[in-house]
Order: sequence, then structure tokens, then C-alpha cells
Amino acid sequence: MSNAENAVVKVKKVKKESELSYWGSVFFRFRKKKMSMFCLILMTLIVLGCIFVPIISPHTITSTNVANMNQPPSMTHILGTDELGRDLFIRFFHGGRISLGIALVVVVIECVIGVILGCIAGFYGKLIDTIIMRICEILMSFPFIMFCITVVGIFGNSIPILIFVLVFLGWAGIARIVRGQILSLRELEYMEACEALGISDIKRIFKHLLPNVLAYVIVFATLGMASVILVETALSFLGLGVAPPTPTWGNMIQPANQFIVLSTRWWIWVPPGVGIFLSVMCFNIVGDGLRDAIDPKMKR
Amino acid sequence: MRTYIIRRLLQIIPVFLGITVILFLIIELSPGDASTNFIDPRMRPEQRAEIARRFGLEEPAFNRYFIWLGNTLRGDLGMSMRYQRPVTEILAPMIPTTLTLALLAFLFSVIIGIPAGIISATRQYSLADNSLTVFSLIGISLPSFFFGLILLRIFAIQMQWFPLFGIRNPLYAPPNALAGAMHMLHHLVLPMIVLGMGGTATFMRYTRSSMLEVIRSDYIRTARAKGLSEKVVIYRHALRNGLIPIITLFGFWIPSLMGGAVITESIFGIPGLGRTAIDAVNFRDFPIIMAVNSMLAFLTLLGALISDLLYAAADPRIKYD
Amino acid sequence: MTKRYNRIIAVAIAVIMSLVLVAACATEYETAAPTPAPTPAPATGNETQGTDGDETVATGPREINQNNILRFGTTSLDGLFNPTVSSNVYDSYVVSLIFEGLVTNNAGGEFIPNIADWELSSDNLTYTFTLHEGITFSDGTPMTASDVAFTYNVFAHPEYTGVRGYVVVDFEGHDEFKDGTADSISGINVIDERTISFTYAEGTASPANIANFGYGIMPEHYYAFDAWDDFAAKFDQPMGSGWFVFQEWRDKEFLLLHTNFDYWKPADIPLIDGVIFLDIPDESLAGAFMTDQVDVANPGASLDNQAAFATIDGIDVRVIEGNSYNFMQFNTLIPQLEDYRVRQALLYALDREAFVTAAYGALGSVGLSPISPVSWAFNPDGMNPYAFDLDKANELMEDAGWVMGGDGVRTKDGNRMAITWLVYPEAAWPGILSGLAADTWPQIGVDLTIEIMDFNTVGDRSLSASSNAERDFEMFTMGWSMAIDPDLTGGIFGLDEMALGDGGFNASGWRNEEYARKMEDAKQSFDQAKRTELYNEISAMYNEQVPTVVVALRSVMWPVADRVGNLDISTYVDWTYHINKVTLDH
Amino acid sequence: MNENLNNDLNNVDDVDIGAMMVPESGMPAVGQKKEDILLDVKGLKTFFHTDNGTVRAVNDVDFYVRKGETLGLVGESGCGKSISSMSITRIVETPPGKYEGGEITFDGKTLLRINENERYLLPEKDMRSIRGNDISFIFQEPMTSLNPVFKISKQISEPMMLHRGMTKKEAHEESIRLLDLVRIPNPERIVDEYPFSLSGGMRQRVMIAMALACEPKLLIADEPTTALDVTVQAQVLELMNDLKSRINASIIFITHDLGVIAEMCDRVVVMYAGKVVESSPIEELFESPQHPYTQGLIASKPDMATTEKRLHVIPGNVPDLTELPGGCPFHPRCYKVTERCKQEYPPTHKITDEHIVSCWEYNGSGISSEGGEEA
Repeated sequence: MSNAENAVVKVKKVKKESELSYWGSVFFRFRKKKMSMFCLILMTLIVLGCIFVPIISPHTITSTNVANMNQPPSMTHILGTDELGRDLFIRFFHGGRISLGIALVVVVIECVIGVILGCIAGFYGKLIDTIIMRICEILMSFPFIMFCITVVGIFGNSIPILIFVLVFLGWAGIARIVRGQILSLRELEYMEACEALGISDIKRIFKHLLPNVLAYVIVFATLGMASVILVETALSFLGLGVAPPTPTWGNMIQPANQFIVLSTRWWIWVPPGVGIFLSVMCFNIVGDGLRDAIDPKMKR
Repeated sequence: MRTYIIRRLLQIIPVFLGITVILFLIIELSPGDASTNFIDPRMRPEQRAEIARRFGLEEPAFNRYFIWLGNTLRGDLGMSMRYQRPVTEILAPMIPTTLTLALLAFLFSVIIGIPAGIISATRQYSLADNSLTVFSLIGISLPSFFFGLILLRIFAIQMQWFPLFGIRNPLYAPPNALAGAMHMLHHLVLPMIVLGMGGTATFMRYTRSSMLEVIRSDYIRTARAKGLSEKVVIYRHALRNGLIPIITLFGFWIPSLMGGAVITESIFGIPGLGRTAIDAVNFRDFPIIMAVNSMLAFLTLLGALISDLLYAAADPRIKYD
Repeated sequence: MTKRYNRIIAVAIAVIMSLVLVAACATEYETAAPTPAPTPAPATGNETQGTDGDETVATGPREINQNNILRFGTTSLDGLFNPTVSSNVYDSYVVSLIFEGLVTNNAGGEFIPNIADWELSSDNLTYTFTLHEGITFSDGTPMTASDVAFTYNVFAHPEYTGVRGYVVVDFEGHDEFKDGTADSISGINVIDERTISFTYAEGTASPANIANFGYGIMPEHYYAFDAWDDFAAKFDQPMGSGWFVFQEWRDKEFLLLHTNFDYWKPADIPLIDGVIFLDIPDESLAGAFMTDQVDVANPGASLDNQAAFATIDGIDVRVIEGNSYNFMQFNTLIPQLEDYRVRQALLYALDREAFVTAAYGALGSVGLSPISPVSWAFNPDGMNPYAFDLDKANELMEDAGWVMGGDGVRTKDGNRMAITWLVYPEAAWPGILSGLAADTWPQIGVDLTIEIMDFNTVGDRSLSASSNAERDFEMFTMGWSMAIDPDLTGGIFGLDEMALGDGGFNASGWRNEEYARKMEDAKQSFDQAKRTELYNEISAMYNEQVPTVVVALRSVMWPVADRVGNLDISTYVDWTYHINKVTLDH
Repeated sequence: MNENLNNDLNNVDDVDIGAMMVPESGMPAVGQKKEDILLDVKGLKTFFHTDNGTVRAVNDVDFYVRKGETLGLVGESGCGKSISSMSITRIVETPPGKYEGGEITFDGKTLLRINENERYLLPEKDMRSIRGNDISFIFQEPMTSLNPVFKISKQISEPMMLHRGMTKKEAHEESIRLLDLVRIPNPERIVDEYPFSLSGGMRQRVMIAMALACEPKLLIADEPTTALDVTVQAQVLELMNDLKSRINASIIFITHDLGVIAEMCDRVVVMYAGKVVESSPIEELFESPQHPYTQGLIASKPDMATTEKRLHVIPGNVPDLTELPGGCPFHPRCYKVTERCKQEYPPTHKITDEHIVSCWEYNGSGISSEGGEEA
């Protein structure tokens, strides 16, 4: 891009943010996007709700009351009740806890595995690199949804299996990103300087390269949260993820398969759907915003 | 070019084998098999053992993998445990349905997503751009099953514009092929929108950012400086370049749509691969599970190759040899 | 947009259209019937573009009117349209419309002649059937006794993979034939063209045996095979002697049958022109009725479905007492559950009334005994309904020696009252039931863990494990359907020789010599009054010991569109039995 | 933050208006016949409205080009010289760009006239018939200025088919002739190549051929040699110099390289931060540069004769155009800066008919170059 105006704009940015620290300037750029900030706040509210509403609510997720089933929203039950008369307001937030919790666990494990293997592949190269990258290639060629359905379907619906299969297929993406970053960073001079100074491999990787890679990992993790939530809820909706009575946003929508629920009891299936939608959107927008803020060149 | 294709096809083999081995292992490790579905109060244990023997379940896993592989390469995907018929025979009628749905969704995505992306890019920050950007954000964030239910609720139950399920009314005999196609299309509109939504949003985002980059490039300025009209500049000069990264997406997209059809098919009651696969998983009909999974894996690998070839076709700078 | 752009869109639309055309053509309506179906007469001039299904296609002596075809909503057809192997109920409906069995039953559950009359020998072992005159298969070939023999030999074929091995297992000479030491089953004897006899092995006589002769008779000339796979290849192309002939099956879409206008008894030719089975997910059935896409179906009797169907105009929802129930089985071999008072306490602490209300509403009732309430052998007198009573439950726990511990969980001899319940998610009711228990059982000092696993795994770990050693469960729940005869052997309440030894469907591990003896007596007795008494005693024993509990019985719901006339359905009479009398308003 | 910034800039605006009141500052010098003037740009303002504030890329610029004349536009990158030239045919991207004021006359036609009372832009359709036809461009980056997915012939043919009504075949043959004209070997083969298979120098020749395709009246060469190797640079310059005599076109030659200017141009306009600071015939500029900035530029030019001395460097950086310093934008870097320079934009002084300068330190006899900060 050689247009003069762009050149000018860039000159200016450097000047403005030059006084800030790295993360300071990231936040500086992030804050300027109103949409990203709004979503960050909304996301925080959802997370806080999922943590605290089940604690402070007078209802519990298991207490049933058959006399009070399928009630529309009211003052006592803000989001109504389900087919066993359980309070849907607290189940909504509890479901969010499970959905967001699974996503968080999956993404964290994915990132740890991905970063470690990506670093090893990128740093040592040669055979190790070939092996790890070939494994990544295999994993990324898996028919994702179908494979999840297969594994969860035949091993039974349990949260650990769900987490396992999502991590199993998911770490390859971040490993490849990290490896790519390491490869390009390795070429930089300061690594050569380290080598000259005789700093050990491990120290080199973790002290010098990781902080550079961290930004990419954070962006991946944020966007990854969004996609894991989508997959988990879809599987749970199909009855192949988290099984009731443990609520998740996915299996809470499942009753809408019933004609009567779909056509007359919106309060049962709409709120969890909106919950999924909002949190996925927030993670997507915050992730995009972070990516642009961390490195404007990283834009797709 | 030909050597490149051959080399890539050869590279697919180990990856494909890797996938099938992992699939096989997972199925091997799983508890239970389809024979446990034959629960009948008056069935005796030896009769159940008989069934297991008939499906070759007592062979060691290692042998069975190679038997499976050999048969698969000969085009024999085995016998379905549930239907007691060849898997190929069961899947054959499902593939056209799912493929039609996937292609319809794909075309829907392309026809809506790419023009929307272009409009967005050429009118950056306009009202149109902002609303399209919001739409695309909704598109990638709205879970497809929820979106499908909303559409069903509004357009099939409330308005009754579209049928609730299925791909046709079997008692309707279309007077000609076109009427038959329209009849089917009518059934497929909602599923197509649901399945195509993610692609529409993705294509739009990619087209937008790619076009934005292209529009700011020097050769577009050159084209403008030649006195070409804006339409020619955008639709001939810019689009041709802007679509290159999108075209490379195409190869990946159809396989992933066929995977995504699982959810759509189960919401809209469409008799396709996805529903068959879910039924097979629930019934532990392993031959069908293996067949569907490896078919989709193969399609994914093939898609990656097609992507590369499309890339070469779209961009004269790329040459494989 | 530029013109060029419009062109792109036009091309794209053209591509879509052609795509759908291809798909539509690929699934064009061909006649795949095995019968030499008359070529359809060209539809003369009346090409309608308007509403669906106004078409009439000429077939055979009567014009097939698409509107005179009964539309039945099914959830899944497996393609096993063969009397020997069909295992799901919808496949069986198809089979019973195409094939005819030697005997059938009436509304009272009594077996009556269908296409053959029979005589039972004085030792109650030999059944001699005489086929009615003039029976022909739908291709015009007459049915003979050798067709009957062929059909029953298939059940015993060494490669037979179906679930009905029991049909012939007690025939004399069955084992020899199966082993290969005999060329045929000595118990099956063709006497002449229309006469055949079946002889049971010594000691296997039972009034329930007659039920084995209800399976459809297959034409030997059509099905005869050398390799089993050749036979299996015809599962989805059935041909029989019944009222309907198979036309086409599209998995997960529909199955079409046309009326057999050449039916051998012209007076009984159905008034409708055919039956179509439409594959409609249970949850969409209400919508299908609402939008007039289906005439008859059997949706689950859940509260949701009841509520949905209650709102639909133009249908009549028939409620029929069902012959199936939900049960709960305890593993009586573990210390927590070995004492029957603990099992009783658990039952007292489970509000089954609430469960019925939540799961089935008015269409369910609390179960009392292993005998179906629709059976002649059922007698509720003296049965304990175990009405919800937490005090009583706690009392029984105390009696059994289980003392409340500090953490609210009872203990005895160092064992904690901790129970794991295997629940499968495929059906809603186990979740509802265990959801209620999760609320009330902790109140009697039970530490309940609900373990969710799929149906098959629950089965593997309990019911279908091949020996008690392989069973890995503390308690589980499942559904069960009853046969017409009240005989309980071999089932979840059965304590036949297998259960007393090892294995069998009674996974509870509970054994009782007296119970087993009574059961065997009841099975073999041909005196109904004596059987009734025996079953009453059996029920009472069971009601007290509760190793297995009938949790709830539920009625069956049959929504029927108003345009359907004369449809006869009751507990023992399927909708297919008298379908020839059904009329359709078209 | 942005608001404050805009206020600052508004103040600058006020000063600008004062400066404009200097009579006839940008008018062609007395004695010039109007018909000699091919292009006349007066008071041109092209701003960019971005999230970070308004960039005054071209801020009240005057210059003109005579028929057959080669005008040099010189200045550091970001001084607005490219935007000025692009504003002539309105190929600045709008938004974020916006033409905020001024008047452009080309060959008797008004291309643009914007003031408080009027906003006239030549209709886009008419403008398009000028672009590539009467006014054509050669851009700085030969590597990226050609469309990578079209063959050379298509790219050269396009303007000819559009403006000269040629058929595809005619245009193809004409393309070969043009490639031959710009001394490309094997033009018949090259014409069917894609740009990526050509070297930078060859691509720039293609650009030149493309620019000449419709025999333009005005050729705007925007740093045509900057991105090329030194040896290739010389070849391309030689080619252009050669073509100059063969085609009957005026040229605006934009560069930051005064050496190239000296070789190619008849007259020079020096720009700084979106303003014309000095304008002069070529000899006069090199003999007696008046503006301290021009002096700096000339001093920083490497010269074979002065290689033994250290290169002169103008201290400081190109200013941020959203945050221009008050007064003369050059004052922070000026070795002759006074208090007044920081307060007000300097007036334009006419030294000779063709030589004007904007500087407070001009006192009628020139600005002395004593006391400079050079090493």
C-alpha cells in the first residue's frame, strides 16, 4: 500500500501510542472500538450472571414441582418453568455456566497443548516438526461435526468425553499458528544473539518467543471460545453432548423439537438460544477487536 | 500440473489412512455394538453370539481393520447391522439429497454472501456496509439449530409458507420434472437458508476484507486513471482479484457443508446422510459410521486439493509443478 | 448492479434449478414393485398444477386415487419387511399389511383362525393347520402347505439373523436341523396341499405356543434361496398374499403400498386404494396433523403430545389402554439393595403419581403387578400401590437396619446407602423419574447418583449382559412391552432355568424356587382359571419383594383424522387388522 | 481528543484565508498567454477525514502547466504532491478523501470549482473521458500498479478500446507497437504475458506504454523511477526523456529526487506539508533557492562534485498532517525560525514572474542561508 494518506495515518499512530506499553497500546486501540467494548461489557455481565445468579437465586436447578410445570414467565419464575416445574431463570444461568465452562476448559487445554507442540515443532524443526505437522494435518482433515457425533454417540454423553473430543480435534489449529510465529520469530536477530550468548533452548523459547506468541494465542482463544460454544450446544441439542438433567444452553433448546413447545412455549427454548447467540457474538466481536488491536496487519 | 495433482493425491493416502485408523480405534474402544440392540425377551444368549459372529465381530481388531480397508477399496462398505443390507445400498439414495442440500446452501451463500461483501467493501462505512456487517456477525454467531427452529416457528408454523419437514409430499405426482423440482425446492428453502447462513456470513466477511484490500491497491488506481467506469473497475478489475482468496475457500466449503447438514437434516426431517449417520451412531451401526466418516474425511481432503487447483486457476501467478 | 451481474445471478439461478431438477429426477417415482404391476395408463389430459395429490394414476382394475390412500405417520422403517426378521413395530405393520399369518387374534386377545383352521392334539403338542381354499399370493400363485413349511424353516436357518429364533426353537427336531445333523425339522410335516402339522418337543407345550403361528406366510417360489444373502436382498421387496402390494420404499421418506385388487377373497378387498407410511419424526407429528399431511399415527403419549393434539381441529384422538410399561430393576445382589424392605422404602419415597402426572398426565397410571391390566390374568386385589410416603420409607429403612449417618446418608455394617442409577437420555421419562428421585431419595438418607449413558450401554451393563458376573449396575430403568399371553418366563420378571442359573433378562439377581415353579406351571397349564390364580400369586410375591417394579403403565394415543372412517384399534387389535373396512373421505 | 485537534486545525484554516488574500499569488505570471496554459490549479484543497482527524494532504495549492512543458513537483513523501496530481483527475479515494476547495482548469474545461458559494465537479462521465485519454498516469510502483490477473495486452488495450473506439484486435496490434515504442524486446510475446513474469523496469515500460496509448495531452508521472534499481532508473529516465521529444504532451513529473528534476524538468514546484513553498524555473531554483526547505533539499542532494562533504540532512521528521504546527508548518525544522513563523502562515512573495516563495524571512532580496544548522 503506497497511498500517501495511509502512510500519513501510520506515522501518526506510532507517535500517539509510542508512550504506552505493549498491552497498554493494545487496550488503547481496542477501547476505540465501541462495538468491541460494548461486547466485552456484555460478555462480562453474562459471565458474572452465570457465576452469581445460581448462588443467590431462591430456586435450585433440581427442585421439581409438577403442579407448577410449563408456566410462562412470571414474577416468581422470571423465565417461567419447564416440564418438571423447574425454574428456568436459574437453569438458564446454570446452563450458561456449563456451556461457558466447557468452552473455557476446552480452549485452555487446547491452547496449552497447541502452544507446547507448536513451540516444539517450530523450534526444533526437522523430523519432530514433520511429525507434529502431519498429525495436525490429519486432525484438521477430520469431518469435525460428524466425528464429534460419532465419538460422543458411541462413548456416551459425558462432559469429559465431550471435552476430550473437542480438544482432540481443536489443538491443531493453535499449534500451527504458534509454529508459524516461532518460525518467523526465530529468524529475527535477537534469537541469534541469544544463541551466541549460549542461553538454553527452553529458556529461549519461553523467555523470548512466548510473549510474542501470546497475543496470537489470546486472539485464537477468544475466537475459539465462540466456536466451541457453538459446537457444544449443537451436540447437546442433538442429544449427543451434555445430557440432562445437567442443563446446558444446547440441551435446554432440545424440547423445542416438540411441536407444542416450539409453537406455544417460547420461554423454554428462546432464552437459551439467545444466550448462545449473545455469548458467541460477544466472543467473536471481542476476538476480532483484539486481533485488530494487537496487530492491525493480522486482519484477514 | 499433472504431476502436482498426482503427488497431492498420493499425499492424501497416508492422511486418509491415519484418519481411518483413528476412527477404527475409537469404534474399537467403544462399549457395545449393534448386536445389543436385538433385545427380545425370548432370544437366547447363543442366538446373540450367532449374530456377533455373523457380523465378524469376533475377529481381532487388527485383522478387521485390514478386512475393512480391503473391502472399502473394492467399493464394498460392508453390511449394515441394523438394516442387514449393504451400506452402499443404504447410503446411495441419501447422498443426492444431502449433496443437493449442500450445493443449494453453497450457492445461496455465494449468491448472497459475495455480492453483499462487494457492496460492503465498495461502500465502506455506509449504512449498507454497517447493516451488512451486523448481519454477517449475526450469521456467524447464531447457532444454526436455533436459527432453524426460529424459521420453522415463523414460516412453517405461524405463516405456513413452507412445510414443516421432509423433502417432498410423496403423494404429489408432479406433472413434469420442473414442477417436481419446484416442489422439492419449496421443501428445501428453509434448510438451505439455515445451512447456508454460516457460509453467507463467512463469504461476506472474506469478500469484504479481500475487496477492501484490492480496492486500495495500486492497480485499481491505475484502472481508475485509465478512465474506466467504476463498475468496470470494481466488477472486472477488483473482483477478479478479490475473489481469489474466496475461491480457494470453495473447495473446503462443500465437505464442511455436508458435515453441517447433520444438524439441518435433523431439524427439518430431511432424509439424508446426516440423519442416517445419527441414527447409525445411536444404533451403533459401525459399518455405516465408518463409511460416513471416512467418506466425509475423503471429501475434506479432496476439497483441499480442489482448493489448491482453484487457486491456480484463479491466479495466474500460482503455478504448481 | 451491472447487466453482467444480473447475468451472473441468472446463471446461478439456472444452476440451482437444474440441480434440483437432477435431484428430483434421480428420485423420480418408479414402480419398484416385485409384482408384475400393470403399466400405468397415461394420465389423460387432467394435469393439475394446483393442490398436491389430485392426481389419479390408473393401476389394475380400479383407478388409484391418491386421495384415497391412507397416510400413516411412522418414525422409522428399517427395511426389514419380512415376517421372519422384522423387528421394529413399523416394519411389522408393513409386514402385516402385505402378508397373512395362519392365525390372528380378536379384541379379547384370543387367537382365532385367519387363513387356516387348526386342531390341537390331545397331548397339546401338535398343531395341524388346514389352509382356507383359494388363497393366492399377489402374483396369482396359489398358497400351499409347502409355502408354510418354507416360512417356518427360515426361522431355523443356520444363518438366520433375526430375533424370532424362539418361534421354532421348541419344535421337535429343531436342534438337529440347526446343528446340521438333520436335513429338515422333523416337527414340521406337510400332509397335503393345504394341510401341515407342527409338533412341539416334549415338555414345551403351552397355551402361549399358538402365538407363534401369527407370522406371515411367504411364497416359496419368490423367496426360495441358496445363499442367505439372496434371501436378505428381498427384505425390502416383500410379496405376500395380503390386502396390499408393495410399491416403493424410500428410507427416511416414505413407503407406498397399493391395494391388492386381485385379493383372493374379493369381498374383503380394501375400500381404500393404498397405504403410505410417511416418515415423520415423533415431535413433528402434531404439525403434520395440523397441516393435514397425515391420517393416522401413534405418537408417544407424552404430556406435550397430548397438549399438542388437543389443540388440533379435524382429528379424533383415540386413547387405548397400552400393553407396555416402564420398569425399574434393582440389583439385589449388592448390600445396599439386598433387603426387600430397602427396595420397598425406595418405592415409598418415589412419588410415582407425580411422575405419571409429569410424564403422561391423564394417559398414565401407576403400575401394580407384572401382569398387564388388559390381560385376563390381571387382578389388582391385594397389591400394594406403594403410595408416596416418606415416613413409611424411613421406617422401613430403620427396620432394615440402615441407620442415618451424620452426613444424612444411612449406613449399615460399614456400607453407605449410596446408589447409582443408570439413566439413558433417548427417552424423556427416565430423566423425569430420576429427576423426582433426586429430590426425594436424599430425604430418606439415600445418596443417589444419576449416571447418564446411552440406551445400549445401559442394556450392556444390565439386561443384555450374558451373565450376572458381567452385570455392572445398581439400578436402571427401561421400557418393556408384553405379549398377548401373560406368560412371564424369559422376560424381566421371569425366573426360568437361565435366570436361576445365570444370565437372562431378569438382571435383578433375585431368585426364588417357589416363584419359578409357579411360573413354569402357569406357562404350561391349559386351564385359564388355574393360570389366573397362579399369576395372582406370582404378582403378590413380586409386589412384596419388588426386585423389579412396574413404575407406570401408559395408554396409547392414536390421533385419527376425521376423514378416516371405520378404523378399528384396540389394545390387541392393531390398526392394520381390519383396515379393509376403512373408508376415506376424499 | 479529536475535538481539540480540530480546533487547532481550524485556527490554521483562519490563517490560510489570510494568506489567500495576497493578490494573484498563484496566477500565471504576467505576460503568459492564457492559451499557453494547459492545466491551471488554484487553491486546491484535498483533505482526508479519518478516525484520527482530518489530514490536510493538499491545502491550498496553486500551480500550472504550460503546453509542452515538463513541470517537476518535488517534496518529501507525504507532502501532498501525489494527492495534488491525483486530485486533478479526481482519482483520490473518496471517502476518506474529499475535495474541499479550489479550481482546476484543463484545456479550457473546468474540472473542479469549489468555494463557499459553489461546488462544481465536472460530471463523472466527462471526467472519465479525460482520464487515460487526455490525462494519463504513470505510477510509482510498477510491481503493484499492473493488475496481476490480466495479460499485458488487455491492460494496454483497455484505454484504447474505451477512448479511441478500437476493436480488440486493433488494440492488440497497437499494444505491440506501443511496447516496441517503449523498447520492450519481443513485444509480440510479452504482450501475452502476465505482469508477474516481467521485471520491474519492464513493467514500468508497460505502464509508460499504457499511459501513451491514447496520446494524452498531459502525462503525470508519479515517481516513475523511485522503486527501480539505479541502472534501470537511468534507462527509464532516458526513455522518458527520449519520448518527451517525440510525443507532444505536457508532463508533470513528481519526485523527491532533485537530480531527476534537474534532468527532466523545465519548471519546479516545491511542496511541503500540503502547501507550495516555492515555485520556480529550474535553473533559478538550483541557482538561488529561496525557501529554507528548498535550500535544505538541494543541500541534501548527493552530488558527485561534493562527495567529500557529509550529506546535508534536514533535521526532524515530516509533520503529522492532522497535527500541523501553527504558523508555517516548516518552522519546527527551519534553521531561520522566528516567533512570527510559529504564529502566522507566511505570505507568498513573487521574486520574478515565474519564481514565488512563501516565507516570512523573504525580504525582497532573498533569504540568506547563513546560520544554517548543517554540520
